[in-house]
Amino acid sequence: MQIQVPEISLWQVLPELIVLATAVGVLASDLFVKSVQRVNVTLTATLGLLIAFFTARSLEASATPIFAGMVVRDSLSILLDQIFLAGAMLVTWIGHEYARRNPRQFPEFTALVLFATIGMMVIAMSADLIPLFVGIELLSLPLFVLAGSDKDRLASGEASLKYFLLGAFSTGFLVYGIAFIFGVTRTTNLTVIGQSLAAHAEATPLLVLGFALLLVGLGFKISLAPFHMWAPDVYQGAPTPATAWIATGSKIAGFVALMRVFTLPDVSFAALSDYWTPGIWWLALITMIIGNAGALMQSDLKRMLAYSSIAHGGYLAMAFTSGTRIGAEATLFYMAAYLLMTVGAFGVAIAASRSGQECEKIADLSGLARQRPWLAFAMSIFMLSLAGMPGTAGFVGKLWLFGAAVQAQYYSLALIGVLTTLLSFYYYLRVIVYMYVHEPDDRLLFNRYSFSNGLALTVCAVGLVGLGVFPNLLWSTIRLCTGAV
Amino acid sequence: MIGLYHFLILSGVLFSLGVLGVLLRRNALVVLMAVELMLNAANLAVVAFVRYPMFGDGGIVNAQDYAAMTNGMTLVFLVMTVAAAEVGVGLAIVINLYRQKKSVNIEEANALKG
Amino acid sequence: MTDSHLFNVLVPSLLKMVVIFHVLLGVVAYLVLVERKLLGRFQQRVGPTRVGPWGLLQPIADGLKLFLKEDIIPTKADRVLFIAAPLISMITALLAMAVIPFGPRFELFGIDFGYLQIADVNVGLLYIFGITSLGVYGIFLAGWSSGNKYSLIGGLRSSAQMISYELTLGLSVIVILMACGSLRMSQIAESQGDGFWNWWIFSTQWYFIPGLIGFFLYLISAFAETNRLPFDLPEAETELVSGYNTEYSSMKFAMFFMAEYVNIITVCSIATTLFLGAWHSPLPFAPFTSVPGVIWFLAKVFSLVFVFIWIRATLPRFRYDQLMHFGWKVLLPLALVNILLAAAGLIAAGSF
Amino acid sequence: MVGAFFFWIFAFTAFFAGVGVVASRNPMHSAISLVAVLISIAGLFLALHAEFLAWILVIVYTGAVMVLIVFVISLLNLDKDEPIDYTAARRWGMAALTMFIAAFLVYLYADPLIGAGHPAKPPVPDDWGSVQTVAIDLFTRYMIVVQLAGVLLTAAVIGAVVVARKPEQNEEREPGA
Repeated sequence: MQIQVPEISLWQVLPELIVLATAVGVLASDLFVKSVQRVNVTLTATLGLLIAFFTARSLEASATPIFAGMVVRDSLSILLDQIFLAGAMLVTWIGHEYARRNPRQFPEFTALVLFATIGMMVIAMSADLIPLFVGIELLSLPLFVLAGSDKDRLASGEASLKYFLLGAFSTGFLVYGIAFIFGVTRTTNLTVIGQSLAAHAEATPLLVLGFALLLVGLGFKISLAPFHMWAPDVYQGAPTPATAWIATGSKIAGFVALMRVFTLPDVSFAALSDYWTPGIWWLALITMIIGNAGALMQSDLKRMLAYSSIAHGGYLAMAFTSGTRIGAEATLFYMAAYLLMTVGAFGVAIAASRSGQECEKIADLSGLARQRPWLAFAMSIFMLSLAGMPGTAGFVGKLWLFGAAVQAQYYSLALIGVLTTLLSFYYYLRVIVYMYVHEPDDRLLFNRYSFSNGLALTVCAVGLVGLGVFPNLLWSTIRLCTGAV
Repeated sequence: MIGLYHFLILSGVLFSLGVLGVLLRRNALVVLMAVELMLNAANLAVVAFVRYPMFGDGGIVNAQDYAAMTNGMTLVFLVMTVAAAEVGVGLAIVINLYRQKKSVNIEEANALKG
Repeated sequence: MTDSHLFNVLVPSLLKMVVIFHVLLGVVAYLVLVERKLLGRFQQRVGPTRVGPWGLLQPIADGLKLFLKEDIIPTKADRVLFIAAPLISMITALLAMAVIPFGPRFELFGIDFGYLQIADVNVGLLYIFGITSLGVYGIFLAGWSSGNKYSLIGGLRSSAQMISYELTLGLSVIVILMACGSLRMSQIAESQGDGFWNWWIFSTQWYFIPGLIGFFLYLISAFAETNRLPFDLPEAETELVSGYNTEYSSMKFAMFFMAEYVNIITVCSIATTLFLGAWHSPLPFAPFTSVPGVIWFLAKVFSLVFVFIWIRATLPRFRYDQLMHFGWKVLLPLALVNILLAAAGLIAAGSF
Repeated sequence: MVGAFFFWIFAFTAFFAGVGVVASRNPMHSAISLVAVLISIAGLFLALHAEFLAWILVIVYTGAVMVLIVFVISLLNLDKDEPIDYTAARRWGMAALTMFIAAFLVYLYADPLIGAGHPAKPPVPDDWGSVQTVAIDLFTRYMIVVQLAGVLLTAAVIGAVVVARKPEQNEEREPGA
């Protein structure tokens, strides 16, 4: 029997392979080098991620799927690879400090972050529902574990269980949705699905059911309301660096999955946008309201950030609903900005610990400005950017998000978006007030924060301001992406 | 005569039973099993779709049908693989929590409230 | 389905089923006696001699004794599963026999009976692994449902042990699949004709190393799968008072007992089919080839069974952690390396 | 006829065992019911000419995954009866679910593609769904996803081990911490 082997173009997936090698290298380096501070782990990871980052940059984009149509190395996936790799690097750096303080946290932490990163990169380059699904799981499983990585805290174990059960539940919906889509189109290849749907753009009930289930499944992963209820608990319970990666990487990857499946023209369900846009429209609306309303009432910093992250998911979904090119561009830009500000905020939460006491409540930040002025300043930038203050990337991103919604004539959605944004200033500014106005409530000093954490925060803050003032730095690349796909 | 929707209905019923189990039960392990039920219901649907092409004319199967067949079967195969990995991780998480709380009841996992 | 078709397929199958089933049960009964006799010899004793000439009626006496004993279900037991457990053990043990080709094609009264095999499934090997993987439940549920901590420990040990060694068992056989290219048991058997150098134990590529390693890996994990010494931890009498079957008596105990011996015969038959040339004679000329295939098959099976008993009489029991380490850190890597070896050999020989 | 007979046998087993998974108070009984569901589904796979998947289902799911679950259940000694919870939120869930099933069935019958009649069932050759056919595509067209599944399993193994591992007592990774 003649067996035809498709072309194997490994160099096209070189960044993924490098990250995989790094993950294995990290495990090995912890095995063979007994270092108390685990500098070797962080250094190995940083080196590997840097190499992967520059490899990804140097790749040549091509819209032709590779590996028998399973994955595609277009400029979108290259850009997203860079975003994920940068994010993984930042998380590794802020995680380094957390691990130093909590020695009971296991050293496999970094390796699992890297495995999750591979999952995200796979999602970014899938041209087929099968790698998309495997990528989502490869992203989720390490994150379930990361959420439970702090064995000293009961909350961590509980967060891990909740995250796992809801994640598995959502996988069920996702798979069932894929099953129906496969049933109607008889393929899982997104390009072929797009072509056949464009050819007879008629939504059979089974197909609609498939969409709906897929949307529910992905909605859980990106915590769109009403599928958001796990997020606050998990964000609060998980160790902070894990939370940072759950809040950013996993959410961005979920949106990328949505983008791959729903909006990319000609290759996916874009032909049937009439059927799925109302669904996402409502989800975006509810998510914005619930996220912001929930954040108002929180006194716990990580819980507040969790609701804020839900709210930002709503904003992203809003631009996403428009289904236009500017919508996709705005989503991509905001993803990058969101990554920087959220990782930065969690990084400050890690750095602003007192001896033997992690920063949990917002009130724990009291007096930060006096003792650690740079931390407080960076946190202010993150908060202002999250709120959407002009001069930061958050503002530019939001402007485009709302612009996309207005352009698609979703006026009511844009209006709700603006109103809730105004509302959000309250809880973001509250953090700044605590840092600058309130006196520290006890005599405990804040810990010194490590070099790696400081570096991560500086990168985030500089990046946010830089993108806020010169958005074209990223914008031109993004335009190239959406032009190419 | 057994047709596609016999299988689809069975799959739908099993899926719903799984969802019901997740919503109704408080034992984390039973919830995990209910999720497995959901995944297998989905697998059953895929395999049924493979056997009964919805746009097919009932003629002799051709190369394209073979491609669709292996496509569906690969999907099911990977869902099984993923489910196995998921169970492994899930059981580890349950054991981890049991060590701390001596219980696998998800209602009792209430350290997080806000 | 026409009548004649039904007749041609169903009747031979049924007949073969009846014959194989009954022969098997008879063999199992006498296997116990053979084991006791052999153990006696190994230990400089004579073994049972009282019932019948040379103790030949001992199995019947044993059977009668078991039937007449009181059937007890402990009050703390989970009744349904307690009763189901021996059934599962017995049924899975017997089901696995369905695809074993005991002999070549034959005809009787002008009817083509096919191979001396109940069902010639084209995924025979997968079928066997599927069925044996269900066998774990019998032992495990017995241990769990008894409501006795020794039984539970026995059940836990057995399930861990059986899952661990099933991996090696499966991987050791992959070598043959690669060389032979079929999962159909009869085809694997057919591919080993004309002399013992064509048996898969000797004829896998790269000289005979992969086949030989595969055979020994298979044999070792088969000991673990059947819970025989040196891997009989699930029922270790001295520490667990017989483990999972502590609470069982009478017929239910007999069923476990029989299931164990049926399993021994099954794994030996599989080894014979896969590695030792099935029903083919070792030398492809006259005096050997005139002996019927079934006789060769049974001779090979009983040589292997003899090895089982021999090992039981010779080796001490493993400690539990040693057992796990041995399975995961020695056997499994060896099996994987073996597959690589075989693949390299096949590529070198140009078979791919 | 034979096909229909097998379908109904397996379908009913799967259904009642599925109810058993959800309704059994003892987790062990749920697990054994799930094993029964899986075996029935494997039977249905065989009826649908997916023999590779059928046996993989039996070997992987019932032979390994479920044994693991059963193992953990008895390891944690969870054979206590657990009352099923019917609080308000869960009632809502059940109601929503019933609606889902109803909507699903209505959809199914309203679907012009299905409602008009059964989709045809073409006769298939012997190698349809066989180990060889599926395996060849798994290792050629779908090679990259199989590799990915390998990465996934590696990550899962590492993750499972580090989570389930007992926290080391007196761990001295950082002096003075």
